[in-house]
Amino acid sequence: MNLHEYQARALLRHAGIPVPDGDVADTPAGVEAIARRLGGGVVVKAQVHTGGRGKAGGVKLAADPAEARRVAEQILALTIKGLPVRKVLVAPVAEIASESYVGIILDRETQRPVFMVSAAGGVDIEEVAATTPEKIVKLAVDPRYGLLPHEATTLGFALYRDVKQVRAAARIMEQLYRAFMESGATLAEINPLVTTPAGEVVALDAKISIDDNELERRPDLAALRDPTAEAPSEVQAREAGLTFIKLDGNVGCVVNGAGLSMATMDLVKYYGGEPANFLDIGGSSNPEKVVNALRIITADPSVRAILFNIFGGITRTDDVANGIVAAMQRFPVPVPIVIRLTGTNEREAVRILEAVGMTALNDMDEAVQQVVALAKEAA
Amino acid sequence: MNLHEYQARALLRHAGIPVPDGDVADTPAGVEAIARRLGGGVVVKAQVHTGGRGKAGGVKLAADPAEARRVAEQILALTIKGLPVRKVLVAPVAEIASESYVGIILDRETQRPVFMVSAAGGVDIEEVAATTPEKIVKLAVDPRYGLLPHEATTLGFALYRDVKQVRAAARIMEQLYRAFMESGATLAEINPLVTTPAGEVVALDAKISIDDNELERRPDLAALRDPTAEAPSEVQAREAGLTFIKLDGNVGCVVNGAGLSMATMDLVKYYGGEPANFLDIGGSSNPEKVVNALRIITADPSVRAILFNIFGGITRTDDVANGIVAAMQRFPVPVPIVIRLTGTNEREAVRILEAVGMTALNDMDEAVQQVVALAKEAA
Amino acid sequence: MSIFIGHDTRLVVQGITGRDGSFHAKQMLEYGTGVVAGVTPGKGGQTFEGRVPVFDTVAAAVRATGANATVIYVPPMLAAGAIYEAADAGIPFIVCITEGIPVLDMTRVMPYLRERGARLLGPNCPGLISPGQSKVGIIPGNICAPGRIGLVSRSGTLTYEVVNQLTRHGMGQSTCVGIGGDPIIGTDFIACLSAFQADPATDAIVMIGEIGGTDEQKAAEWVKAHVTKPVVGFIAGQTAPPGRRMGHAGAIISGSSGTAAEKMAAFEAAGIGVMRRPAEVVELLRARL
Amino acid sequence: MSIFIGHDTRLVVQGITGRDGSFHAKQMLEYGTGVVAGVTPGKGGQTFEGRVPVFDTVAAAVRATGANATVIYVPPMLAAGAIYEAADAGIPFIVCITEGIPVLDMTRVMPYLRERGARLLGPNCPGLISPGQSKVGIIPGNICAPGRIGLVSRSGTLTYEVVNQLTRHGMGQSTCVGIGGDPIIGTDFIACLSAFQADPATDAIVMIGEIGGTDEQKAAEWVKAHVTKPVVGFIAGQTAPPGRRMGHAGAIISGSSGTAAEKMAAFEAAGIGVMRRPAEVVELLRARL
Repeated sequence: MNLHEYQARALLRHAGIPVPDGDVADTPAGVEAIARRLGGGVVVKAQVHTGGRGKAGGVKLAADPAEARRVAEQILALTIKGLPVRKVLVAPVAEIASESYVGIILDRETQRPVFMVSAAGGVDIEEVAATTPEKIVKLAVDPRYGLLPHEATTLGFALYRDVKQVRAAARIMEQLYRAFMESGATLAEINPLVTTPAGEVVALDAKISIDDNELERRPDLAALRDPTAEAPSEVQAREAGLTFIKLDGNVGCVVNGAGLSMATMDLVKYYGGEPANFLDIGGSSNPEKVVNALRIITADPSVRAILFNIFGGITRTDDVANGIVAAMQRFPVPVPIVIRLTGTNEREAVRILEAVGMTALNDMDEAVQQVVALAKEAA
Repeated sequence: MNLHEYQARALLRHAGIPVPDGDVADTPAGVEAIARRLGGGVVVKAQVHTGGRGKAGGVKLAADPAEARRVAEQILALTIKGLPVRKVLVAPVAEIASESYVGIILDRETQRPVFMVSAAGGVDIEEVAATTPEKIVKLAVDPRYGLLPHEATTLGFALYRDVKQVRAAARIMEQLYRAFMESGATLAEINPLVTTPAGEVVALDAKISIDDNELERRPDLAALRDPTAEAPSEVQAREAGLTFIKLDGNVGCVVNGAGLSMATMDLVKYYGGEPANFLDIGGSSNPEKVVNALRIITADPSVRAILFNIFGGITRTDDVANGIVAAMQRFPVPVPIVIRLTGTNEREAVRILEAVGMTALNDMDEAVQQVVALAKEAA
Repeated sequence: MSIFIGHDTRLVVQGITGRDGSFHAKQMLEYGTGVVAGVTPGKGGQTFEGRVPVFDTVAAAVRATGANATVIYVPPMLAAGAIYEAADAGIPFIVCITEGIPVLDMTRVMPYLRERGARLLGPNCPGLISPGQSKVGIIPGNICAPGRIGLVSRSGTLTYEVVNQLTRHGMGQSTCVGIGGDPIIGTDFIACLSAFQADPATDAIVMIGEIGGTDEQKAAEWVKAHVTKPVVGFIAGQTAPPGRRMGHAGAIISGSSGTAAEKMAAFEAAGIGVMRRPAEVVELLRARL
Repeated sequence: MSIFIGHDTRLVVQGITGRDGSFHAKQMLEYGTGVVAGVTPGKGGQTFEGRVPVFDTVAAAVRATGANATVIYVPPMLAAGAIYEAADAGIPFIVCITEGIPVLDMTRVMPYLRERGARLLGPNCPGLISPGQSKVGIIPGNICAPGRIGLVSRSGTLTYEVVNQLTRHGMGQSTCVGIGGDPIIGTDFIACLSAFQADPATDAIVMIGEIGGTDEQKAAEWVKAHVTKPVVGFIAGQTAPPGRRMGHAGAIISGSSGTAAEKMAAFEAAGIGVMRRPAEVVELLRARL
């Protein structure tokens, strides 16, 4: 789960990291009020979960409250990469002497949180990593000991020469590490970490991603989720316990398991079709999940045919069959359905489907070829 | 630093451990008010840093607020093992179904915090340890991982059979461990941990000792120190950076280093004297420390002679000599002083002393024999 | 023979009285797995299915039964604790089926396991099966057959799909291992490839990977350097859009690395036969055996 | 020869620009110790006493000078961090003089050191000296003389007292080690006894203990089992009242164990010559050599 910049700033500030003043608003009037309180020039930044906000016109400077209101009107009317801007962050324009990058990512290889810091900050860090990797200092933290004082100091020396700034940066590293661990993050970035002309070290922009698996035990973090920032169908799917991602094709897919779901999409493509979605009903299925899955997919007007690809293991194929039958009784399914199922309780499943005049295939390639053909006919 | 029972209870409660209601008071009227608020029978307990409060009359039951006031009057008039009772804890009389012992000590051998739990609680745990050690379950916690869930559960099973009580106890173990670590403790005990007739698991009495070395970075803990609960001379010594313990003899001792201090006391005894105190001026001496040391020792009317035994390493013996001279100029020292010093700046020290007509010895045995003889003469 | 498990596996089931645990414990018993004990705190003293003793703690189970492996079916917030408990009880092989364990929990679990020399398979994995010998986890036994193909996969149901193809076409398996799709896992491709390479009962290896991370690329390099047996591989997620999470926490394409194309190229470069679709596994293997 | 340090010791001084650090660094230089580097964050690039380069980090000091030992003089709240830093930089022998380190800090430091195979002497110790070769810490060099007696002690100034007796009576020392009086220390009596037993330059051993804990009793057992050289010992605190803290955090008599009488009895039982007073060391040693 990605946090908005304003939420990430609040977490950092709570951890003790110096973050400039600023606040979030969802109306131009609100923006004007914040700008007036801050005084001087401000920056107004769209709060959407996507990169490239600046290029899309989602980040604008304003010299006074009236201008802040005007740019807020423009930004709040934007839709950036499909995401409508509903909130903006208003912060004072910072005076900057130097810009650095500080990030912690959860690294698969070392199996540890890894610091990445670079004195070449403020720009695209992936760019730095790709072209001048020697400018990035990495440090894997042993979570049994936490970030040790000398490690924080070493990271500070990677950014600054002045020992006061080194100490300030080391402190920020320790606070960022604590914020990362306490918020169950998989990513926590300060970009840029700046020095002001007065020599202060300040976090200008922040990005934090929370591990979705943390949310069950952390209602405080779960409450940070902003459902207005996501596609409604994905919100609906998550609430139904499904993993759903909308794609551009016309073949709706309902599959159990992430790997098989991806392989099914790949096979749709292989046989000349285009998947309309990724939809994983997960391990332990129940008929209601299948009903919800069909409801979400049939709501997509571009879907021309639907494929079920179920390999019964924990998932009982009869549960899935029952779900399909129940769905068709509750709401119209205006497109053809191809069902492939095999594995646990396969015979019961076939009987359930045949009782309502439906059939099931046993072979994945055959089913995919059939659904692709049906989608093409209907298109 | 030992906490009072009421302070330890507050720490446990802050950690989430179920602790019965109750409050502390320093007047009989205050006790009566608390007893009235609690309703029913109460127990009034002297808050002094010593064991055996019960035998000394420092713990009494009272059936109603009026009786609570009466027993509080008696207890607040007590002096237990030299410590005047200035505060009492008032708590409801608990109904008890079973009593257990739960403690964490910092163990020198495993170099870890070690849990000790026993279903044979409520009594003297040293007694249990000595006579039926098999009734104590020990578990060393790896501080890199903290108390792991299965370890807490195992400790819970050591106390109870009912799985709800096991879980409640496991939770208390986790909370106690956290309280132990967060308060920089060297000892944290719940004795007894009781079950009520309703099956609840509750901490009835608590004891926590804080590592003195934590206090520098933990002003919140340092503020828990109760100077009224200690001998004034020891408070004065601590504030002067000295380690001082009052003993029963008549030979005052001023030594640098804990080991040499103890060895000096031993030698006083060896030559037939009785040390009046342990006093370690520590490593880096300065003349002011020596002045304070002499002030504290001369305030003890039983002291008949004073021995300085200084082996100069970091301690500069000329600093010590200067301190002695300064002290004798500022206040009367009514007993003879024997000075043994050797090591760093020994010659300067001797010159300083000789300038005011004093002498110094070089040999420890000789100095001790001399001071013991002087003390006997004066006694 | 087989890798990691076999006839001598003496298995504990942690969470044996739970919904998933009891269902799969039955399946494993039916398959013939040596399930010697179950663990559910507070249910110690009970008997599961009339023949498996249940204990309050893993330590008690190990003391009483000499168990040498465990499989974990407990809720995600308790699963890391269950792994610690198993390792602390001295169990050398731990299979964790549970999905949804916070990844920061795993950063602390891994060094604990290393300090004790225990191997973890998973978490968020289907377990493993040595057909005809032992099944630990949730892979359906009926789709497998004894044989000489070793299979290792980051996926669950996709594995079944491939195993099913193999079995249908008479290619039995020595062991099928699902390593799980989480960002931090106990046993990676290389550990399994190494075990299959050393296993005299395995003639060829099937690897099933996914987009995200660089495990498959590293495994491919390892194959090139150390594996003499034929290897064929598949990568799921060729059509997945970059940067979107596809169910498995691990299946995220971050930056320029981790795409299916990149991984398939790494396979090619290592001489691994690349399957374009799951059903191709049979013909690719036949061509190499 | 000597134990732990010698002519080839290349020493870092952590906290070299501090009050204690600079004072003792000078003393060590004067004694002839191979002080190759100092460390104070922010003072990297400076030179101490015109000849010792100062670095910002221990890692930089080790890279530049090939240091193989370090001595720590930093304030107590920073001392654990300094130990971590030294171990992380690969220094195998770390002496921590600092007094007042919270003991919970040490519970985490110790496993870190073990994982890296580093030896810690202290904390809250006077360090050690191999007379005529190297001095690391604060033991005054002028009271020592080269010779063949090994001395190990939990105390500081009491050690000087005993060393002084030895030197005055012509009994030089191979190495004098102060292990420190804190509850958790890196190097215990047994480690030193073992090193002295193995050191061909040591003929006899003096042990100086204190009340509190059971280290001396365990050391006595170890002496009985493994030490063939003569050993004499002293216990400070015969007149200390039970349960009171005597300056050293370690010197607490808890329960029935840890009294001077008990420790002296353990010495007797192990054939260790028991000194009734410090000055007896000479005659007891003479009787055994």
